Amino acid sequence: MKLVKAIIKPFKLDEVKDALTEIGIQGMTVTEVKGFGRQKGHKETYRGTEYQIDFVPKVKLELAIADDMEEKVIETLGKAAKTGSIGDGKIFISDLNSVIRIRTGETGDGAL
Amino acid sequence: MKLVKAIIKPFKLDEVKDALTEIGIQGMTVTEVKGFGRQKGHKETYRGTEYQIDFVPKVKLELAIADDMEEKVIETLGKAAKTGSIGDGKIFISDLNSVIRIRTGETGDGAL
Amino acid sequence: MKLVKAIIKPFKLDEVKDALTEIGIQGMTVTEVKGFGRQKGHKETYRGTEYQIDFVPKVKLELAIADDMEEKVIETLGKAAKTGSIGDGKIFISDLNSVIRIRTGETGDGAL
Amino acid sequence: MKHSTFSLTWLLVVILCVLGGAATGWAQDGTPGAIDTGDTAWILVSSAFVLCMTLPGLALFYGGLVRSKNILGTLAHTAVILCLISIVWVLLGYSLAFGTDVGGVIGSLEFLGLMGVGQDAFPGTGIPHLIFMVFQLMFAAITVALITGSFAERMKFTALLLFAVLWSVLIYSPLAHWVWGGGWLGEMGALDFAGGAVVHISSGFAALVCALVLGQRKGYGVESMLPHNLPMTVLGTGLLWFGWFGFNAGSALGANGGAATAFVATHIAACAGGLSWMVAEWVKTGKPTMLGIASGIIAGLATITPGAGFLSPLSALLIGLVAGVLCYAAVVLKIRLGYDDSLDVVAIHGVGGFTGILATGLFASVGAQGLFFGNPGQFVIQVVLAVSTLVFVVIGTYVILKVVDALVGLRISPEEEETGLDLSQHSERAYS
Amino acid sequence: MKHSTFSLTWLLVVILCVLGGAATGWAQDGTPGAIDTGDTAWILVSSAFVLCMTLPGLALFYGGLVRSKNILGTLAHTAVILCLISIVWVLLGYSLAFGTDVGGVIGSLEFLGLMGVGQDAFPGTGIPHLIFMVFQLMFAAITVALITGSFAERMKFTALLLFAVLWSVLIYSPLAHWVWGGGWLGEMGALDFAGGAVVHISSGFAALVCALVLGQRKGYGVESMLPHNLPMTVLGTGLLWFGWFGFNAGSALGANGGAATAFVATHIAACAGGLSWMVAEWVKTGKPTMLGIASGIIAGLATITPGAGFLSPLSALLIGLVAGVLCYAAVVLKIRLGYDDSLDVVAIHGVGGFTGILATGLFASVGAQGLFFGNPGQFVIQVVLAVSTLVFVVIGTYVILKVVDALVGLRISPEEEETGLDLSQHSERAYS
Amino acid sequence: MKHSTFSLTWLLVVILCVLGGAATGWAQDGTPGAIDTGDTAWILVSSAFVLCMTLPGLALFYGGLVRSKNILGTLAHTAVILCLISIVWVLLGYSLAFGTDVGGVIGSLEFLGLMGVGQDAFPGTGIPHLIFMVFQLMFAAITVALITGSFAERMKFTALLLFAVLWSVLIYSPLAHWVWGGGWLGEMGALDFAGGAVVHISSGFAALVCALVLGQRKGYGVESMLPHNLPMTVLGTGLLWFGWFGFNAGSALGANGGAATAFVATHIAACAGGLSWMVAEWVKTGKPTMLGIASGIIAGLATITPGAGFLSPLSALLIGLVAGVLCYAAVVLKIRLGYDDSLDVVAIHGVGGFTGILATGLFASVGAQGLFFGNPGQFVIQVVLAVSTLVFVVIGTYVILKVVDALVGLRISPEEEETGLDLSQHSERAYS
Ligand SMILES: Nc1ncnc2c1ncn2[C@@H]1O[C@H](COP(=O)(O)OP(=O)(O)O)[C@@H](O)[C@H]1O
Ligand SMILES: Nc1ncnc2c1ncn2[C@@H]1O[C@H](COP(=O)(O)OP(=O)(O)O)[C@@H](O)[C@H]1O
Ligand SMILES: Nc1ncnc2c1ncn2[C@@H]1O[C@H](COP(=O)(O)OP(=O)(O)O)[C@@H](O)[C@H]1O
Repeated sequence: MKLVKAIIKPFKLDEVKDALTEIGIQGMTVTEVKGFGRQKGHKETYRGTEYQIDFVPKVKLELAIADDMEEKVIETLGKAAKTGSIGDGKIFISDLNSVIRIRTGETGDGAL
Repeated sequence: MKLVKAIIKPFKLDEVKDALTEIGIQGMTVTEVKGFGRQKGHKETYRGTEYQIDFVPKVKLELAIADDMEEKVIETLGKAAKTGSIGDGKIFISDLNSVIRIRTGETGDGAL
Repeated sequence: MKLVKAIIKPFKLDEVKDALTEIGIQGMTVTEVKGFGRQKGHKETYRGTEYQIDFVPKVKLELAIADDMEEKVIETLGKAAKTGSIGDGKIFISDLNSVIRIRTGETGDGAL
Repeated sequence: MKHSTFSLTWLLVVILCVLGGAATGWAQDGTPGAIDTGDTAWILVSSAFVLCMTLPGLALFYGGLVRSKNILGTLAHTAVILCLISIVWVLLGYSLAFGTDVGGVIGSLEFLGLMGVGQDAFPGTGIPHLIFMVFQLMFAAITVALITGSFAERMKFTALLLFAVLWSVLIYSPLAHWVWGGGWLGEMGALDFAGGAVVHISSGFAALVCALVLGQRKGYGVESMLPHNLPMTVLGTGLLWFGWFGFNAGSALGANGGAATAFVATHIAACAGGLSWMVAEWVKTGKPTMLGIASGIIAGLATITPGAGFLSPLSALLIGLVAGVLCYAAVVLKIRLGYDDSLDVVAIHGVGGFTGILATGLFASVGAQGLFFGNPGQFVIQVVLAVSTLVFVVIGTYVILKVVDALVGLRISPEEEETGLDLSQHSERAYS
Repeated sequence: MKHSTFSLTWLLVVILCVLGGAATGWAQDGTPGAIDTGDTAWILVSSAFVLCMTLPGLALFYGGLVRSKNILGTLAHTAVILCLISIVWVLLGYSLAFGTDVGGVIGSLEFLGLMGVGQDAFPGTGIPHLIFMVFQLMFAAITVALITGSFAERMKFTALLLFAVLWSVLIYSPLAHWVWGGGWLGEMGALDFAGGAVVHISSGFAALVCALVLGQRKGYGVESMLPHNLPMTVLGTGLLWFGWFGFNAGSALGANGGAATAFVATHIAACAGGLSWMVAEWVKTGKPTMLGIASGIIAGLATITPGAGFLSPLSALLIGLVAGVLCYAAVVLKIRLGYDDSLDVVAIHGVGGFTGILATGLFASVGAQGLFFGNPGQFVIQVVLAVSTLVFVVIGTYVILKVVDALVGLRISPEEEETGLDLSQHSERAYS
Repeated sequence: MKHSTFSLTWLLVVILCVLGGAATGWAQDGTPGAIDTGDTAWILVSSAFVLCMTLPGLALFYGGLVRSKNILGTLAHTAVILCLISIVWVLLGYSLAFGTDVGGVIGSLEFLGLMGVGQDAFPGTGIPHLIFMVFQLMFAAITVALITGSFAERMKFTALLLFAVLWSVLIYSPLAHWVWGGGWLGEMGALDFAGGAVVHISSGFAALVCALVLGQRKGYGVESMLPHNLPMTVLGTGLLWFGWFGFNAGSALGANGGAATAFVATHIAACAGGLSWMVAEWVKTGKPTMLGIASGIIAGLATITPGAGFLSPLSALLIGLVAGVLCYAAVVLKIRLGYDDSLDVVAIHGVGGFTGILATGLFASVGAQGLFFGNPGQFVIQVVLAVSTLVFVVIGTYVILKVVDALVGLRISPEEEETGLDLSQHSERAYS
């Protein structure tokens, strides 16, 4: 099994979720994060001082998937999350040894 | 070493933490996340419109553990986090190459 | 490629970010987390009751890096995040199969 | 649609005319009495101040103390009670409380639907009857709202509505009549300047019964139930304090020396209560807390309420100091006893009101005399006032709760409790 | 620097003297008239209350409903309008509205820069002219601020400033003159106690035009645009309600029976509106919501405004009940029609104000008679008032928006909209 | 326990009687004087308004600007000062300020514990002495609270308590006496309508000394110290503005033309200050900010305070415009100079108050004349007033801080500062 992590733009979340659901993904976990990268941050003013804020709000998706879904997930996710402008984010893939569904104790692909 | 991630119900956090402490786990890291899965979300009403919210509040635990603790941790965690109803969450296990304790520079199991 | 996760003290974030930027790291993702470990939490009082709070606010950094950066990153990160007092945090390293930049579809080290 | 609405309202008007006997009574109530513009200005303002105490004041004070999943439900308790009890008061409650006395126990139905309540001066004052009515209305509303703190985070919304209406009509109106409306307690000479018994003992001990009958919140004593937003509670405290000047000094029913005395006593007791609770907590737990200061302020205010117009500044100081320590002790005691009065209505309003009624019997020195100023009889009367209020309220509240439980059930289900009031009762989330 | 500042201000003084003809007019306006301290106290307070309605009241009511990236921009709309329109009113607007009538349509320039507006009693009242002026100023400010709810989350800040000034001078001042300043509508006998037409129809239908001209927010109907902080909106509701007593009962311009009538009607309608909106929503969607109660309260308040001083309590009850249901229906209708009146200004203030003006023509019974009390002519006048206000406002607002669009552009760019007003317009973030 | 409490309080009463000479003085102070109900209503309200300025107003204004780990500590500063200084004022401070003048420098001890302060009219007014006292009390409390902004996020709680008491007794009371209580500055003809010197110069320059003596916050200039909740600050701004009408127009001590003049000047200056700060910032940094508008409003209010009752509307406009720009410039200057006046008390209250005192000497035209209205002597007096206040406050504050430092230490430890006031001083967290 694989663990796919994707950092995406927050307003793309619903679109990505729907696209993934369509290809059969039934579960994922979402975290609000701050990203640092090529995309510029913004300036903030506070009583005469200006601050440069480098971090940009992003959303992180984590999906555990079966090995054979990898390609499809990456393609779908990449397409749905893309706007073409800087800061669209990344997808990271790594191996997952095992998965357990807490409720039933099931393991393996059936637990996803 | 292994990295154990668990997505659990938020109100189970204390119970799970206590159970893990009892079997000798001395550290973990906790993140508030939103889960999407089989567990239904809820409806929200806003001045005459209804919204279906698919995401459910969850808590993510991350534990770096020595290899020989894997089974015990999974069992303990699974037991403490279980309510038996849908949405109890998952446990994901993957390999960890190394761990460093920042304060001392220690590595390996001793750094956990 | 490697995925480096570091749990650090929140007020060290800017220093760590600057140190990493200096050695050529161009991207990272940051999450606010709560840590449980050797560092004691604090007491809270609420109308005559005292609560022991075990969780301490921490910040989690995630960096995908090329293999040859591993040592340098660990050293730099470890140095910048260190205060020498308990609770400085940990660095976890694991393997990353692949990385994709959503905007361009690039993969591999070029996508970092 | 417009058309049918109008026919309907027209029909309703006719019905109301028949019901009321003289629907235009309000427009006709003759030449205005001797209205004093200064007194009227002050009671207009005071009425608005008491509104501000209730919403947003009390709503936020309570709201900050609950968990974030219950904040809207908690705000809704106060908001809906304010709306509902106001209407009940207009239609029925005011007449029961302030209609011509019937046998010392209840008011007549003469003011049903505010018939005959107009712009003329209310007897013995320089303010229009309507303003007297609406000032009293605000008291009726906040008293019921105060109780909600005891069953926070677990009461069914429908049960709340039913409970509020029954309690207001069956407990509050009679009580207000007994003390202020010409009933037996007032006739006996009982002193309750702005509602130590009518408002605070009554809500405080109703709260005790509610906490006992509804039982603890799921997870009480196990899960952490720390407040979700203490600055919100501090904001509520400030607005309560601000509004309380209308509550207490407004109870002089004019902008006069009595109002001045009450205003000063109110302020001093609030400050003293805040300080003494803070110190008591500091001594006991090693730290002074912001919530302790806020709680002490409210304790001081509740405790001074019945005596505000009768007390010298230094007596108010003493009473405030006692209030802070005593109410804090009551909170600590609650934890030992184990009942879940979630937001400490008993400890603050019940204990504070009770203490204040007795203290008035001891320290009254302005326009009335207490025991320490040579009038032991007053203290005895005050004991009767406090005890009879308490007994009446405890029994009455218990019966009402049992009726409501039988009719619609009091508590939400454990799953709903876990989800929180906001989503389970209102399909709303507070923050996003 | 100090020195040059002083020379500069000195220069300005001279300029102002020349401009104003008699710069010391304020200091010289003779022996004070018959000031009544009670009336004055009440209108001083009422003026402050209306400020409180606007900032923080309305600002927070609206602020809680937007997404967190737009909260400061939304607060800034109300805050800057309050500042800006106050100054415009002092320099020009008051004179246009309340200067000696010129042809039934506009006031003279006699009070330019408040020349001649001093401590003497305002004719027909016991309050200083300055206080009358500042009470009216608060109305002028809040009316413009109300409109901002319709174009929330997408208006350019510069466009807002320009729009506000033009709208206030070209729409509000004439309208206030027509109804209250000696203009044709007032002369015709139109009843608008505290601003059902001048404030609510005008802002409500200006809001409609704004929503249509600016168009929907980016992502409207697709993305979730749930409120970021409903407790903030509840707090705003409470402060609006509190302040509304000054708005309505203050419009009696004295602490008298009329103020009492208005105060009571205001309170009852707020409560009734809160309950009836809640019930309507409960029936339709299965849950009563906190925001529904809050919205109904505001609907009741807006609707009772024009009749507050002329209505019996039971008429107010009826009108409040109708208001809650009708305004809720208007919100539901809006969703079907698809225009993006972001915070429902049309449904609450437009529909509420319109309904209230007509209802006054039906139910007036205190100091004036409506259709149901034997005076059908009044209803006709009220229809003229409502319709002519609506027509004037719709056309005028449309023209002003087109001018502003041509000059500076109305909307921020899509990227700025995505970023939010706070960072794009103000380089600030609300929370960190 | 009940029993022993009573014996104890009884004992205290006796002690107080002995101490006070005539403990029942309050109840006995003879036949009431010529109380005017309208004036009394207004000052009752004004007193409550000033409370609202302080808590929740100022507390939230400051609270929103600190980091979230310090919010409760910041609120607690204002709350505890309000409680503590009120009691100090009642026991001692009022007498020092308003007791019969002793040598032009201090009041006698005749009003110790409010002995002899009763329901009779305060000389020269139509309001009860008690109300005059409590109105002044609110000023005493807020002045000390204002200072806390300069040492936010780093002062020890015990040090705060000690500092507040000493400063109030040794600085505020004498100063109030000098200007308002029959002391040398007032006798000289100094004009300070509502506290430009007594309140704003004093707190503003005390703040400067505090900032210098305590030193910068840990991480100042390195870490971001952005406000944690700007909507909270906007809410505070609104409540400050609202309450300021009581502060300034209440200082007329009656509901009269003077109050009207002050009310209007106050409002205009607030608006003008908000706009001019906004424009100044817009010009300098390219963006108008919400915090800039809010800060400018407060700057306008602080600056107009000393002249409010003496100024024409257009003078108020000018002064407000100057205030916004000047105070903004002072903030920018502070950043260059590098001292850490955390919430800009110096730039807003110090600079504003100083400017206002001088401006009063230039522009006074209602009931007094300034330089521009033919009375250059007044300007000289105002310079004396401003400078002597400043010198007295700077020296006094420095000495007090040194004493407090020696006794309990001024600052929390660096670790505590990192943890934040809330957990380190109060064992509480604001949000969960
Ligand atoms: N090496 C990295 N490790 C972890 N996260 C990264 C890395 N590089 C980028 N990110 C994340 O991806 C986001 C987008 O990256 P950025 O460089 O701004 O634009 P782009 O994705 O278009 O290359 C960043 O905000 C950050 O959250
Ligand atoms: N494939 C997945 N990848 C990542 N997280 C998942 C996945 N499936 C489920 N989750 C997480 O687990 C939570 C519980 O899953 P759900 O399907 O609702 O119930 P259950 O755990 O009983 O199967 C989800 O809310 C989500 O956070
Ligand atoms: N085994 C672990 N797995 C995951 N996170 C851990 C683990 N041990 C510690 N941490 C994280 O590291 C933080 C610091 O650890 P702690 O034991 O307090 O001090 P130190 O880093 O000095 O050993 C913890 O708050 C927690 O977030």
